Amino acid sequence: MAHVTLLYFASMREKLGREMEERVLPESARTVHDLIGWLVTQDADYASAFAEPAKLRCAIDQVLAPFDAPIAGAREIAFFPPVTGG
Amino acid sequence: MAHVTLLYFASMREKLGREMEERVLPESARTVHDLIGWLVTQDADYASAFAEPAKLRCAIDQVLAPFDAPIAGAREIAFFPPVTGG
Amino acid sequence: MKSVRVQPEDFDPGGEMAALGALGSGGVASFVGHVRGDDNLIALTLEHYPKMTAKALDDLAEQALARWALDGVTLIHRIGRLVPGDRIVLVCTASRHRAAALEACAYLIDRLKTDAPFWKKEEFADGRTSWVEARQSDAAAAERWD
Amino acid sequence: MKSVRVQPEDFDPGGEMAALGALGSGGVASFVGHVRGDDNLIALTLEHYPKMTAKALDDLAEQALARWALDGVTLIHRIGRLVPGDRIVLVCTASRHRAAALEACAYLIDRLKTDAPFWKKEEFADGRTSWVEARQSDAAAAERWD
Repeated sequence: MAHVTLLYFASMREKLGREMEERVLPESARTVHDLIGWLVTQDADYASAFAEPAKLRCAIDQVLAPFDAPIAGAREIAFFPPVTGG
Repeated sequence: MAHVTLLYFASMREKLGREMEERVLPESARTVHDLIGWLVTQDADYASAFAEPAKLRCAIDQVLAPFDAPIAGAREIAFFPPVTGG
Repeated sequence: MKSVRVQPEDFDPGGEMAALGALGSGGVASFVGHVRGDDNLIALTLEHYPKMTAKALDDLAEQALARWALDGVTLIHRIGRLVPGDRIVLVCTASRHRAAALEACAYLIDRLKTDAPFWKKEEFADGRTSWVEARQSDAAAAERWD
Repeated sequence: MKSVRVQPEDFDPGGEMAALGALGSGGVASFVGHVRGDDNLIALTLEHYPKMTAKALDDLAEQALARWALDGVTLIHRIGRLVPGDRIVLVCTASRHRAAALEACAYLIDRLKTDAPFWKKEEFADGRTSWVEARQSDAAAAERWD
């Protein structure tokens, strides 16, 4: 059972109505993809916010990561739309 | 018989010891090349200053021109080394 | 020299260029992005991921320093609410080689647009707000450096 | 907007960039060249061909405006005696498209180095002076735009 901080930015933050939460992840969640699959079973808000994973990006411990990246040992996982700075 | 102003810049000015002169050109001088050929017969200073035409550039009426450019109608012909601004 | 800043305050492009010019490289290139007032936009609010932003910008600066013969790199990105005309971002590079300075600027601004965690929310004169969508052209511009 | 100046006085890169930024394009790129103090150089004196210079710079600005979608171009070149660290030249462009602004800057500085009638004479600490020789690399850089 791994404790992890989940962060949400921009439209993800607004859709979920929160910017961070602490979660205890199930052992079945080995990748970002698994984590999303588990989250969307927790609440309809997640199902809606994660409905289009192709329009989402993820960072594990502040580094951009693909959805098949392993999350073992991660302390902070952030979800957000593609960035639009500059 | 055409009157023309000749201008010299940078090392050409220093080699010739002048920055401008008025000249009446012979009718045989149809191109920049012809003009150089005639000038070098006028004085040893010219022969020395124009000794390496490949290291010279020319502008006719303030526009860069190749040595085979016609000089008919030109009012101002300038000789100088390749430019080094910027 | 490497300087990376994320700040709500405006910055001084001339001062930043002079600081890199003082390194003695000979060439200083820069790019400044301003808020455009298209479509009755009245403001942009820039949100970011604070713990990640400084590291992402620092990584970009290091990549540019590794790829080109640069003596200095400065990256500044503003956050918070900005209005049309305001400066958003500065990229500035110093090099003996003018092409290196200018190419590194192009690289840095292209990559910043896809790799640094900033998001823009637009406010329009009619009260509507919307998050800016990432542009495919920005992804393509970033990929040309791969 | 097009502005071309040849002057002994220093210029203000930040002010020039802000003037182009005020056009509303969104993107402003610039390149500033400084005197380098290599090899015990103590000064550079820039000579030019006054009747030709303004026209040559104006032609370069027009060529850039024709080739890229620019809203503004500023070219400033100093003349006279300059010392290491001094600014010599500024190229500044404004465009909606950052790549256009940066490419046009690269074009303008490359072409300026082969097409504008300026010559540099160097003075060294030991009293020696010499005219700077044109570099083949500058000719090659200019030709890549043909």
